[in-house]
Amino acid sequence: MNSFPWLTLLLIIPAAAAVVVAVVPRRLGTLAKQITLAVTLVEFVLALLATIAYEPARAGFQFAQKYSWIKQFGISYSVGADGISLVLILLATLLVPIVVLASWDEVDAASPDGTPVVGRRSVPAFFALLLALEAGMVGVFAATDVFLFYVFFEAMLIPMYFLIGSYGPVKEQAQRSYAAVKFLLYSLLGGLLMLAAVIGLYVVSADQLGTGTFDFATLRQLDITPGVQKLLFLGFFVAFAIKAPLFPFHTWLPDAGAQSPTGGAILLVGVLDKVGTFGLIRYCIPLFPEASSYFAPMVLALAVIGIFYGALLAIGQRDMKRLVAYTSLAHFGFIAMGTFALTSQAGTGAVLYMVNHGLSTGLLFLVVGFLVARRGSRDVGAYRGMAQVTPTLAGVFLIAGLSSLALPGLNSFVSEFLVLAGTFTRYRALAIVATVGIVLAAIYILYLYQRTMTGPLVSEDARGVLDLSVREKIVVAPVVALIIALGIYPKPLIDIVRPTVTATFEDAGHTDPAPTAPVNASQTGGHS
Amino acid sequence: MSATASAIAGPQVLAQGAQGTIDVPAIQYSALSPILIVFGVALAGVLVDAFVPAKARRVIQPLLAAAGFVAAFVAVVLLHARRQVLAAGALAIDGPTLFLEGAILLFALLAVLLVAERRLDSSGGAIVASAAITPGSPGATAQRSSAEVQTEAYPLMAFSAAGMLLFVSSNTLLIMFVALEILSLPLYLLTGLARRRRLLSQEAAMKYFLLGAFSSAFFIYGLAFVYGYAGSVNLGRIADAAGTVGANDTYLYLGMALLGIGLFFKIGAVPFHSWTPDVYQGAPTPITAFMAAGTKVAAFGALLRLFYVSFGGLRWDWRPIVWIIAILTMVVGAVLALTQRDIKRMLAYSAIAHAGFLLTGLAAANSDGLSGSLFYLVAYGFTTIAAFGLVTLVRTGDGEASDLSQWQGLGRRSPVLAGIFAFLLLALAGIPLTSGFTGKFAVFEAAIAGDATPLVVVALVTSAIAAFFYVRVIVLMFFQEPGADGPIIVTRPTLTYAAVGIGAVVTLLLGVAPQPLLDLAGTAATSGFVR
Amino acid sequence: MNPSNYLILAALLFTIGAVGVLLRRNAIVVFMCVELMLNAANLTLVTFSRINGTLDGQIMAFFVMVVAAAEVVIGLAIILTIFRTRRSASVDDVNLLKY
Amino acid sequence: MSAQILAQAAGEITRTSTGEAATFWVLAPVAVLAALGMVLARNAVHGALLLVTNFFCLAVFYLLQDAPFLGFVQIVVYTGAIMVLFLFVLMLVGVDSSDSLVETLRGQRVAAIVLGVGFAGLLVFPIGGVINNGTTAAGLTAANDGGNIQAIARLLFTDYVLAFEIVSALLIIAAVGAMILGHRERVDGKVTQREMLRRRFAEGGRVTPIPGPAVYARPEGTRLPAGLPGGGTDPGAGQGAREGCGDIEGNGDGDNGAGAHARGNPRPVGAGKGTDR
Repeated sequence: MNSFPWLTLLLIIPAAAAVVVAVVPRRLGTLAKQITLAVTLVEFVLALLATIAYEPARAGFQFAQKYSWIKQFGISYSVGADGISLVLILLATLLVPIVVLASWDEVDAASPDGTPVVGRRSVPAFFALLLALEAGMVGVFAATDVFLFYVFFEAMLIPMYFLIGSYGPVKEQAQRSYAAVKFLLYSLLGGLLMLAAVIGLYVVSADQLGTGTFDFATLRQLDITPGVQKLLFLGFFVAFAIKAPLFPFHTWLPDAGAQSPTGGAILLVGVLDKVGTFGLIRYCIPLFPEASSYFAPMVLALAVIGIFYGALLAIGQRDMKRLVAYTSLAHFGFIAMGTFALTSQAGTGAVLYMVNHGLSTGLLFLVVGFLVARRGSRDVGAYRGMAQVTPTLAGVFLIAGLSSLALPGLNSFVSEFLVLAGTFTRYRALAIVATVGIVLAAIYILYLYQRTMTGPLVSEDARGVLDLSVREKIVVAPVVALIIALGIYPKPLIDIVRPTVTATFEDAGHTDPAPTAPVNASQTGGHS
Repeated sequence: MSATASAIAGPQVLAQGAQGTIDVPAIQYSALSPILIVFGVALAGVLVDAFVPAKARRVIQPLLAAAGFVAAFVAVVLLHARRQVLAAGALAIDGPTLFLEGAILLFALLAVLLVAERRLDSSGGAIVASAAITPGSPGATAQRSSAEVQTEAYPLMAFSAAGMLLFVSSNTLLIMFVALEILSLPLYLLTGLARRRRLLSQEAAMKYFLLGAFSSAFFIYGLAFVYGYAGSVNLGRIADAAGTVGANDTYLYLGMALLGIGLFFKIGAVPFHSWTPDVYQGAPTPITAFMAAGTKVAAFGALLRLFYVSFGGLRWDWRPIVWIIAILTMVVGAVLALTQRDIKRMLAYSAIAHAGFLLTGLAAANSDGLSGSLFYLVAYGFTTIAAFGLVTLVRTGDGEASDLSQWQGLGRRSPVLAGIFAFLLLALAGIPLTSGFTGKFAVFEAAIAGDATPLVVVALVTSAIAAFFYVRVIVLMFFQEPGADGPIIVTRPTLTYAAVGIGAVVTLLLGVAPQPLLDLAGTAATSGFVR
Repeated sequence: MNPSNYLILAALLFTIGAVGVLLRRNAIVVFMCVELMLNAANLTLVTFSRINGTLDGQIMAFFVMVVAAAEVVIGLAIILTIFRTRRSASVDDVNLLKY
Repeated sequence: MSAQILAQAAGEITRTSTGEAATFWVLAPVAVLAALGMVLARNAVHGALLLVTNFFCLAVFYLLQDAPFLGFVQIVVYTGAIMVLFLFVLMLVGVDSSDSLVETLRGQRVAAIVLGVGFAGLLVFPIGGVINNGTTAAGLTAANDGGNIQAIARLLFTDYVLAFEIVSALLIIAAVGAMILGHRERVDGKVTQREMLRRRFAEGGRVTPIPGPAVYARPEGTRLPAGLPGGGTDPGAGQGAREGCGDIEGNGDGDNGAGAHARGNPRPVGAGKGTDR
């Protein structure tokens, strides 16, 4: 099965579908939706099949394909999957059909007061953008050529930019375009710094090998002097830190999160931002091992600051979408910490965290989106006591929240625990401090839940608010199921991720410190 | 022997002349064919203008010009393997020359399509009906909607294109100077031929002319010094002279600096850029497109040839200066573009910033830099022609909607057009999968390999700044409501659509599958300049 | 006297012309300043021709004159149109492009 | 100035000669002063004349430097043709188009002068340095052997033949350009005398000719409004005439021709300024 072009297929299908959907006439919006849903479901099944075909024990990239693209610069179209990228592709392909269903009525619906919900209502365009985004996401995870990665990295921005700018809340035109522009410029700036580093890497490879290359596997073998490593590392790191986002580079996220349509926000925070953390573990650490060790304390400091900063801001937030965006900032702190603790356990935890965060935050955004669609406001104050009228919604909200605060038994717990435990073996104090962040997470989540769902109903007209519709239930069901399932039995994921992470760190020369505390695998449900 | 003496000894001298016959050097006309064809078309155009009735002229002239450019392009293709110096060392036919000649001809062809467009509104084209009618006089309003067109524009374009072809293939500074004038003089005239906003157009022509003449004075003064230094203006011999030790370097450096000023003027590098926005704004937009693409290619071609061939041995002396100018150009272009409210001015400042990026390739001073610059020039040319072509399509009742506020909500009214423009802007900003990105990549890669990393970092930062104003236009078009008096888009301007479409498709192709052109530029660059 | 003195004279003339271009606002005067610059370049060429002992400099000076003649025709024609406009339309001080 | 004698003097010397030196030191200041005067002259015509002076000096220098052909071309083409063209345009534009010396950009003048001085220093000092190095001139005696014009011609038709050929393009461009900007194609055929008369009467403007110069035209027939058949006066008739007379009154200082001009030129002509037209 390994010669089957899984990844190329995964790439081409949404890209082609995007073109098809884009030319669907405006009045046939439903057709566009149906095509999109079908394609994304097929895509998910394909990704699932690919995961089954994947052999975790084998080292290196699987399903690899390589065709020369721009010979002049040694650029090739080369894709391949390892454990890390595979689970992220799976996450992306899972979330997209959910987003499609969740956005089913959002694009052409009207808000309670009769004004259209979104700025521009070309339904086919919206779904074409979603599909283009999916292609970009698959590409960015599947690329094994640094240049190709960069291309997808940048190309992904454009559909997201239009999703935010064109399909955000209609009444907030100024803020919407502000958010879109901010998002694009931040990302572009990061991307350009990365471009400088990418070109630098190419020049170094040309110096060492005679002909320059962008092939990831080849670049890994390079012996780069520490000084150059640091510069190149910073180029990549800043780009990823903006994307992830890590603490000082995060200011675009709340705006973008708040102004995106619900589906856009899920994909933005759930998958797109993972590109940043993915890049850290996939590119920064293997390519620049010495520089990563050198900068690890700095990154860890930023990560911890991010954990607290995000949590504190989330507590004080009244805008629900912004609130969820800030919680993500804290979560990304955990992921970065797990990555730069440079132990295989924390690394595995970080990768798992990416998936779990995608699920839990995705669900949070979904629920918030449902609420906003019902009441037309993102303000927390508009929702007191909603549990009385929308019990199912409240229940889902609770599950999402609990998953977000890493309640044992739910998915996030496993990853957060792995991250903390892995970090502990190397940086004890840090791990302990970070644990306090969990407490803060409990505060902002429960406080949010309390303010929106419990207590007396906010007003009488809220009594008419409907509970989740069948479509909405179908949307949330798989996510809820996965949140619970992965909390109880995370082994399949860990099995896929762990060997890759271990190999990554070992290749880069970061051996795990000798176990000083018995915090290894036993509590985590067991892994190989 | 003095003049008097020769006058006295007149018969004798004649006898001497008879005995020492002049050997006219062999001019390999076949190798000159692209240039000759374009000159021929220009002359034919002048004749057509003189003898053919006005109505037929309007059809014949564009056809003639287009056919000429196509024929010349075919000639370039047929010559592709030629590498020689001809006409007594006056011209060089080599890889970079042929590459740039091909590019210039294609741009000229696209520009002819834009100029020939007559369906834009009732006025029938961007070129004035009669340039001699004074704006504000009774005939001026009538000519706005007149079917007449100053068809001399086509032969002038052909002359200008011929000048560009000569410019990139000149192997002596003198030919370069003459070519500079041949390409410039028609452009000065063409700038003043806008159908609407005559006053603006005329002022732009005057400004362009005065500053152009000013800059060519610098060029010729620099030529004088280089001649004084090397005793010749042949590029190869200058290089030879520059290679010898102990020669009088002062003249060389003065000459190099002054020649540089002349050429930097033409490419619109800071601090010699001030004409660019005004001229781009005032000129008829199709001419602006021609100018933006063609002049840039030609001037850069000459600049590259001069600095690689003649001053190649002195690169350690000129590189710092080029660095400074490149940085200034990028920064000033990008920053001033932010403040523009007029779309053509904005594109003009963007052109300035792009000149800066191109200079990065020159600063690399290696073969990769050369091939990168060649590629970049082609990529930029197509994008910019398409962009200006698109600008002609967005109109109000009173000509082009040049003010940015009028572009508001364009994405709502005509999504395809706005989409293409957004794509072109993204290409100018250098987003991957567009030609702009590949071009920038090629140039920056060469620059880093050529130890110009700081320059590349500045270039990337300015790219980010520049991205801001491109994105701002996209925001205007897509994320804002159209104004009450929004622009009207013309329904079926076939020729403009063709030009814009070709430009956009090439922009995409060079972003997705740039390899063939990169190969072409690569072979052109590695075969190098002949002397 | 060293023939190179001509070069200094030419440099002075060139500079005067260049400063004139920057100083003056009357298009015709500006253009005359450009002509002065061209002539300074010509003087330099002729002098170098003598110093180098080759006639190429003179030839080039000749070409400069031819080119200048063509340039003058075009330039004065353009300038004339502007002046005509200003006269008849009385937009004397409208300087649309901020020369 | 006798160019021939100077040229003869030039022929006899190669590098240094008192004759040449004397001529140079006399004419170089003249050239510089003329150039400065051209830049500084308020009146463009004066500037043009000073430039002519400068070009004459240059022509002499060419003659001195073994370039008789160029020297004469300079006089014929530059001073003769080009500068006359300049003067022609100046006259066409109006001699009073003196520059306003008001700065539009503040500090621009100072900046330009500083820049100029700096630039001059940048040029002059290196060149001066080279002179002190003791450059020797090879001289053109050998090259001019057989006649300057003949030698130039030989070079022109061998090494520079391509430049010579393509320069013709410039001349065509110039001709075409001048024609575009100057020539207005007559769309509706030539207007005959009869039509012109018809039009004049149809427009109902002034029918009689404007009074010639030196005629004080106060009691002019058309100035008084015409009587209409039904009694009363025609308010439109004589309108233009009144305007014309108004100008004449304004220029009452003896410049009677201004009245005729003023019809074509709506700008009010101030009494002081009007005198020199």
